[in-house]
This record gives sequence, structure tokens and C-alpha cells, in this order.
Amino acid sequence: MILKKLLTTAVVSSLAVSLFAGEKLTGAGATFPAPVYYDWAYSYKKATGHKVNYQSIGSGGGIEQASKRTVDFGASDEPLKSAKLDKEKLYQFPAVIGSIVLVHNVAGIPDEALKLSNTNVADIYLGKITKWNDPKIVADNPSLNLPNENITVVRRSDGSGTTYNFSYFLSAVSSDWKSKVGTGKSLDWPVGVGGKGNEGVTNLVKQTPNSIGYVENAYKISNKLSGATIQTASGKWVTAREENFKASAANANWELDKHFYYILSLQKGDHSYPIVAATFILLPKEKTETNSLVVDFYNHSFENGDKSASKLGYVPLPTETKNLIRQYWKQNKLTN
Amino acid sequence: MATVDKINEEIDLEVKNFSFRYAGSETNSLKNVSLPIAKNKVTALIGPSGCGKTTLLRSLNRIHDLYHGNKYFGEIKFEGHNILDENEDLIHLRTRIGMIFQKPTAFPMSIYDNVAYGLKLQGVRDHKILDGKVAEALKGGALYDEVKNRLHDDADSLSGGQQQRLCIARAIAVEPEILLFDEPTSALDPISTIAIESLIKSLKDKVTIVIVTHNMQQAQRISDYTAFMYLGELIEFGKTSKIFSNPDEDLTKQYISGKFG
Amino acid sequence: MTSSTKRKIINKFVLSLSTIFAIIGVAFLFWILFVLLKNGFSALSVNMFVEDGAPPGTEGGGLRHAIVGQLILAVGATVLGVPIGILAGTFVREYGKKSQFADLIRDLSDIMMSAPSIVIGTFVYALLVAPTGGFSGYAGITALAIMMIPIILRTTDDMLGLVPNSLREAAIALGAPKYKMILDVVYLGARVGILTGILLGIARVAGETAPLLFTSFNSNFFETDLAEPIASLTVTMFNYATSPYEDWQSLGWGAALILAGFVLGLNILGRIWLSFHHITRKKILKKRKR
Amino acid sequence: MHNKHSIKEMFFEHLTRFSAILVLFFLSAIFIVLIIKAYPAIHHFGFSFITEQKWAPNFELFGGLPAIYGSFISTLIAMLFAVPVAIGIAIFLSEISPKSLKAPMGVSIELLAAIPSVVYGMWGLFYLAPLMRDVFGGNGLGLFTAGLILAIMILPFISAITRDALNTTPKILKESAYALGATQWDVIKDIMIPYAKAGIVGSVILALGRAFGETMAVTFVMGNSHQIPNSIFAPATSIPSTLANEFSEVDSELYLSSLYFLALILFIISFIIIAFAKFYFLKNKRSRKIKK
Repeated sequence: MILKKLLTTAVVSSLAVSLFAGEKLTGAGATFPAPVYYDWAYSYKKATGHKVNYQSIGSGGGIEQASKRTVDFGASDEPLKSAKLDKEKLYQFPAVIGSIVLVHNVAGIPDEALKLSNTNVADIYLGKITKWNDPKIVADNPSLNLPNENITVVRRSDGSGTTYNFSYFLSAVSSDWKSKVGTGKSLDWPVGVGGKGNEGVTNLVKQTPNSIGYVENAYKISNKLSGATIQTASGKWVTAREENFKASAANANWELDKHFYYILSLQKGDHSYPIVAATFILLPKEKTETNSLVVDFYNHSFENGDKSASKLGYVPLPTETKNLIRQYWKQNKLTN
Repeated sequence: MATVDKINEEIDLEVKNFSFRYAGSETNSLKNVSLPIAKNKVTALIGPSGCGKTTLLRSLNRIHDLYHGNKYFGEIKFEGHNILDENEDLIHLRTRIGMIFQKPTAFPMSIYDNVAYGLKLQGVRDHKILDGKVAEALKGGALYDEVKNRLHDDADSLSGGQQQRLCIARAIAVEPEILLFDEPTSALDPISTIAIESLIKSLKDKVTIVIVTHNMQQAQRISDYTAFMYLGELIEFGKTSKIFSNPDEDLTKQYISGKFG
Repeated sequence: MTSSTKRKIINKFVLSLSTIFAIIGVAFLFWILFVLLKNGFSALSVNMFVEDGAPPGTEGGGLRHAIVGQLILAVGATVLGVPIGILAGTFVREYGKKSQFADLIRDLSDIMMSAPSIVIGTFVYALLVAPTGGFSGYAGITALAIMMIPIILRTTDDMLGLVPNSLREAAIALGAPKYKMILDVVYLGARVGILTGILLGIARVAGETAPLLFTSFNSNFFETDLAEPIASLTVTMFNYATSPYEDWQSLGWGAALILAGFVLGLNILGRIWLSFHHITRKKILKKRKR
Repeated sequence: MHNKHSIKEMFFEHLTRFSAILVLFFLSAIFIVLIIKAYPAIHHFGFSFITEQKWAPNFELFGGLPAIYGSFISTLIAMLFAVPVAIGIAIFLSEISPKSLKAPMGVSIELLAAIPSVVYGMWGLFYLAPLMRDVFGGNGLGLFTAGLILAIMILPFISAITRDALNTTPKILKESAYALGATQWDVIKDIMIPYAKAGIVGSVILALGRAFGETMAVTFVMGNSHQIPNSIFAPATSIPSTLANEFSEVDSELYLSSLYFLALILFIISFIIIAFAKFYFLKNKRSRKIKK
């Protein structure tokens, strides 16, 4: 039965091998923007017939594989500085803005109800706070019925830009974190279980009662997870909502000659969600042919993809930023 | 219909109207066999291949029970009770009725451990007792002198004839009352065969022996009584001298004169 | 208590324990099988075979790209690995015989057969992916072929060993040169066994994930160009199963069922084929005797 | 005519020889490539790599101990479960089971050995890990769960080979033990197991090698934590799962090299395990034959 199905598949497939030869691109890297890239690639294929095969393997992988030229483009949530870009002969531009949210799986506590101060977040990830009913958490949440259960800390097992931005934030809010763990895509984690990609972390949080994890907002939305309310740079409670992400993103100060290097973490403003990050595309300088295709894909997506990006939980780049990127493309002769 | 001579001996085992059917078979492989096994004598079972002599021998210690579905009918009396009884303690029975097989069956252990195996099964743990009994059994098996300096060698290192004597030593170590030999020399060379035969003759002071053989000279040489079987039936039983010189049945006569078989 | 009753009690106890162990072990194994069948069948649909991958939450995503990719990789590895394996096995049995070199090759291929497959993945990555500038179907095929060669080598070696020497002598006596004898007579005599070995070899490598992670990588699209990354059922399963999306997880189970069906199918096919030929061969022998 | 044949003959022989040499080539090439790629890490960390616990890629600090430890402990747990159960299954199949069950059960166990390991991993993540969480607390991911999955994965393999080995015990040998008054268990433990010992040990060692190098079945449930866990129920990592998780995502030479170092260690340990099993098997084949 199965064999028969397989055989028919083989026959059908060989007949279906498309006669029109669409262009093919392979990209790999950050898992943070993967849902929106999948979505854009799917629409792009429908509109143009070109295939953009994006594999979410982590930002570390994105930088490595782009530097090694094993892919046509890489993607990373950790922006690279000019020196590194020159060394690896890469171009860089942002593609979309996302936000890192803390999601939990504590029975009976709805979305946004749990308030976690920024230092408490750091202490949980340092292993200093191990129980949900720790007095430090209870102090901020007097009305919640927090269980006397161990917190299962979930984090990444792979090199991750999400981790980079999250640890950048933790280093800023906790000197303890800064000295003991630091900032990076892969860390020497004091506690926790590791999931591969944002996908893996989300899956583990979903599967494990009393767990907490950090993921891109899209993963929270599509999986209907409960998130925590955290603090702005000035200590005001702020929920993980689009308007608060936008408030943060509005502060961005992109510069062409820095290849858009900019970290959006902990922006000023009473509504600025503190862990917002742009995610970047890396292009090998010498691959002019594929670069123009990649640029075409992102240009097409900038024009047509804002809606789906918002729907998935991302913040589309503002029009002026997009124009700046187009200028960058032109300046570096990336377009046809 | 069979001719079963009355014998004037102490009877150790008595087979009475015994039939046997193998699992899955629709006919009996042994049909209504009756014969006595005399104490401290050698009884030989002879007959052409497939006549049931080995089947009969293997019934005497109920080794057939290892395979499901084999059926016994009739009686085999041993010290007044029927060993075919459902509640018979087979483990105990087999320590009293030992068996030697067609091929040497040295266990994958040392010479010493082979002989001590049955004793250890019976719970003998004392090394001094074991040492003594092993030596005694090896002497009884006419092997002691050949192996006394390498008791802890692997039993595999012995020749075929030595291994067969080792098996005999192993069997007599537990001091059985009866020993069953299933063509014990069929896999051996003539010299080893002679050694085994003289061993069997010397053993009968202590134990009762039943031997299956297809070698009529062997039966003549070592047995006191002979049973001739054919197609699952007992044709004739009597003193060996009589069976081989002046049998009552025509079939027996034809067989011992080599007309068939 | 006598030693005999004690032993009988121990006997009962240990045999019951072993039965219980067997039941527990088999229960676990059947639990896995049950889970696989239940989730796999509930995920199975026509779409799965005619549609390619889609973003999570999109209606109508399928596994066509992964099924075809898997077949391409399996066939590619077979085409590359089987001839080398058979020739090497032929050398070991027909030319090398009992030489030290032949024994060395035998030992090494046994070791290669059990080498951790992920190591082979890292090796091919260093050899083919990093220098040539890309994950590709070729790299995946190479990794699987490297795993396949020792399997085919040892099967060929064993199967040629079963061909009676009288056949070889008969061919030589007719004046055939050695290579002719091997090609025409020895291979013919061993073909059933070798073919079974090939089937089992394909089944073995088709279930591998680890060597593909860094070689053929993965693709969300239908891809037949071996120079590009290619999807496989195994890597797709890994990605889908570790994802948080229920539709992807479900597709992952579907992929698991298809893959297990494929692998088990090959195994069963091999067995039937072998037993069928075993029987016919026996029959032929009987006829000859008459 | 004769000449044509001898050219073809030579060509064919050399073709086969070349193919055989390819095996040697691949194995040595794997070794050499791993060593070359691992060299920067070997040079940088030396052998303290094996004893160093810290794995902090952001500080360019790499210690292999947690992964090596995780590989060993998960394999050990797997063997502790798998060996008695597998031997139990083999004894059941060869001695206890009614005839009607023997063939179907035997075949299905052999077929289960063919199920791809990634399926075991999926089952582990979705079914076994939640069960472990409910039974033992914690989050259900870690050495114990990984060991259990490995055990189940190698179970069919060990049982099938052990059953075959037990079945090679000559009937007559078993009968002669029964004839001495042995019970079924006496025969199994004193005759069959010693007789089949080499085969059993060989299969166990091969299974050990397989468990040690297994990637997919454990990566799902290991927890992927580069810490030496204080409990077997806590998350950990193993060499293969570290490679699967991190290999394609490294962004520094030393990081990649450290992963190759781990791969090299894994390869060497597997090599030793397999070579040992092979040696055992070979030794076995020469001895232990019943004399005819």
C-alpha cells in the first residue's frame, strides 16, 4: 500500500518536474526570522517561480556558511561590524525587525499576567531563582497564584542571534550576568535545557510544564504561548505587543557606511519594549549574480511582505529604512 | 506376538505395554513394547534404523519431555512406581538414570567442571568432596591417568574418545542406578571403541546398563540381554547368547544373519 | 529445602523473569510501532505525496520534495556505492583470498560499517562541502555511499564464498579466463544473495539522518539538481519534529511512517526474495536427485 | 585472442583491487581529515580538552568533558537496561516461547531493528520524555531518557544476535545436561550461555559501539546542556548530539576545530570498541566446535 503510493509519487513527480527553470537560491541562518522568510519565499515562488530555499540553522550558522560560501546568503540577528564584514568579504543589510519575548508554561497564568523584572529574568537564567514562587517573583505578582515548582529554564543549543540579543540585554541589566556569562551567540549556560533553534525552544516550552524560554514573537503568536511582561530601560512594565516593539524600532539609527550595524536593545521611551532586534542578511561580495537575485527577493518582499510580517508578529522596516537599503544596494551595485 | 523370555534376575526397570507417539505424528512410533531390564546387567537394544530403539531408550529417562507434544502410553516401572506418571520428578529421575549420547558432549567448561557439573547441580559445594568424587569418577571412566595433570584444561582439548569417556565419567559421578547409552561409539575410531566397551563391561557391577547399538558384534561382546526391535515393535527379547545363536523369531534370524538392516 | 526443589524454584523464577523482560521489551517496541502507525496514518493524505513543503500554518503543505529527495539520495548512493562495494568484495574473495591484505580490508570495512554516521557527515563536509562552496545532493550521496560500500563489500564477500568451488573449476576447465569465470559463473551463482545485500544496504542508509545534516542539508522545495541542497525525509523529520507547529509535527510523523514503511518494505522484500529462492533452490536440488 | 583476454583479465583484477583500496583510503582519509581539522584545537588545548568542563563559545573556551561524559553515561545506562532485557527476550524466543509465537515475534523484533533511529528519537521526545517527567519529575530530558531510548533502539539488535547464538547450541549438548538432572535454567546458564558467550559478548559490544555513536535517537531528548549534570535526570549532552546541534553553526575556526576534535575522539573510541568486538568474534570462530 505504502510502496504503491511511493511508486505513484515517483511517477507523478518525474512527470511534474517543472519545465520552466526558475532560479534557485539557498540561504541559511537565523531561526528568528525563519517564519517570515518561509512565508516570503513561498509567496515569491508563487509570484515569480524562483525558489528561495531558506534553512533556519541559527545565526552562527548563517555567518559561518555565508563566510564559507556554502550558501547564497546568510542571515544573522547579530549584526557584524565593518571589520568583520571586510574580513569575510560580506555585505549586510537588515530585513525585518523582531522582538524577543519570554514565554512560559505555568498552568493558570494567562498571557501578559506574569510580571518579571529584568533582574529577575537574569537571575532565573543564572540559576539564582529556581522556584516559581520565589519571593522575588511573588513581590511583583502579588495577585498571581504561583506554584511551588522548579523552573525549567529553556535556552538554545545552537549558535543563535536570538541568544546574542537576549544575552546583550541580560548583560545590560545584570552585572552578574555580564561578568559570569557575557554576551554571545553560544554561551556557557549556567542552567537549563537546550533546544535547537527558536523552533526547538518553543517546542520544549510547549512540552514542559513550568518552563520558561525566550523566543521571537512570531513563535509565541503562532503557538499561542503565554508571555511575560517585562521592563523598559527605565523600569516601566511593558507588554510584548506590536505598538511597544514599534516604539523601540522607531529609535533605530541606521547608517549606510556601518553596513546598518545597530543594536536595538533597551531603547529609551516609556513604551519601548527592551529586547527588539533587527535581523540581517549577509551577502558574499563576489557572488554578483546570486546577489542580484537575493536583492530582488528582498525587494519584492519589502514591497509585498509587510502584511504577512505583521501578521506573524514582526515589525516591518519603516519605508525610509527600506529606501536607505535600496540606496545601499545601488551603491554597492547589488541590483541589476 | 513378541517372544519375551522370562529371565531369572532382579528387575530394575520394567517396560509394560509401552507405546510412544511423537508430536504431530498420527501413528505410534513404539507399539505396545514390554520387556524387563535386569539389574546390574547390560541390555542391548538392536534393530535396523528407525526401529524405535533410540526412541525407547530416550523414554527411559523421559528426555522426550524436552519437546512439547510427545505422548507416552503404558507403563515404565522403576522401583515399583510408574515413571511415566505426570507428577514424576524428572530432575530427580534423570539423576538416577543417566545417559550417554551418540557424540561426545563435553560441556563448554574445563575437564574438572564437566565431571563436577552433576554434583554441583545436586548442591555439592565442598571442594574436598568434589575433588575426591571427580577423581573417582574419572578413574571409573578410565580417563584419570590421561588427564590428571590437566584437569583445568578446556574439555574441548580432549580427543573424541577421551571426551566420550569424560561424558561417562560425568554421568557416573552422580552415582546413577541406571545408565543409558545411545550408540556411544558410533562416532569413534576402533581403538576408542574398544576402550569404551571394556569400560561399559566394568561398570555393570555398579549400575544397570541399557545400550542402543547398530553394531551387532558390539551387542554380542558386551551385553547380557538383547532386545531386537523392528518397525516400532519388540520382536524378541532374551539372553544375548540365545538371541545370536538360536533366536525363536524368523525376523531376528534374518536380521542377525545380515539379510536386512 | 533440598537442592533440587531450590533449583526448581530458581528455575521457575528466572524463566518467569525472562518472560517478563521479554514482555516489557516487546511492549516498548510495539509501543513505538503503534505510535508510529497511529500518528503516521492520521497524518497521511494525498496532499502529502503531491505537494511540497509549505510554511507552518499554510494549508496543503506536503512531503513530495522530501520523498523525491530521499529517493534521489538513495538511488544516487546505490549507483555510486554498489559497484565499488561489489568489485571490492570480489577482490577480497576471488583475488585476495586469505592474504593479509584481504583480511585487513575485511576488518576495516567491518569497522567502517559501524563507524558513527555523524563522523562520516563531518568528513564529507570537510571534503566536499566546505571546499566546493555549497551543500549539495552530491555531498549527501557521497556520505551515504561511503556508508554503503562496506555493507555491500561484506555481503559480496560472504555470498561469493557460498558459491561452490566446483562451479569455478568447471568454468576454468572449459577454458574460461578468471575474469570471465567470475563475471559469468560466480556472479550468477551469488546473485540472489548479493541482490538481497543491496536491498538491505539501501534500507540501512535510507534511514540515516546524521550524515545528511551537513551534506545534502535540506530544502523546502522540490529539487532534482544534485548540485543544490536536497530535502530528505530524515532531515525533514528532524526539523519538523523539533518544530513547535502541530501541522509540521504531524507531517513529521507522516514522513516517519513513509520512511519506516520504505525501510521495512525493503527488508521484507529482501527476506521474501531470499526465502523464495531458498525454496526454489531446494526444489531444484530435489529434482536433480530424482 | 589470448592477449585480449589477459589485458581484460588484468584490467578486471586491478579494478577490483582499486575498489578494495578505496575502503582503506576512505578510512584513512577520515582519520587524516579529522586530525587535520582538529589540529588547531589539539594544538590550542592539548589533552586538557578531554578533562576541561567549560564550553563557552563566546569566550573561545572549549572543553570536551561534558560531551564525552554524557556519551559514556548514556551508553552505560542503555547497556544496563538493554543487556538483561535483550538476553531475556533471546531466552524467551529460544527456550520458553511456544512454537507458534517464535517465528512472528522473532521476525518482528528483527524488523524493529531496521526502523530508522530518528523515529526512536521522535517517539522519545513526544512520548517517553513526558512519561519520564511524570514519573521522575524534572523536565524529562537528560541522560536517563536518552539512555532508555538507546536501550530500546539496540534491544532488537542484541536480542536477535543472542537468540541466533543460543540457537547454535547443539541439541545433544542440551540433552546431555538434562540427562544429568539439570533444570531448564541450569541448561541455559551453564550450557547455552557459555556456549554462545562469544556471540553474545560480541553483539553486546557492537551494540555498545552503536549506542555510543548514535546521533538522532539521543539529540531529541538529551537536553543539550554542556554541563556535567549532578543527576542522571538532568539535561546533558553527548558527542554526536553536540555535533548535530552545533556543527553547521560555528563561526570561529577554533570552535569548528573543537567540534572536529570531538568527532575525532568519537571516531577513535568507536574504532576501539568495534575492533575489540571484532577481535572477540574472530577468537570465537576458531575455537568451540563440537567434535564430530
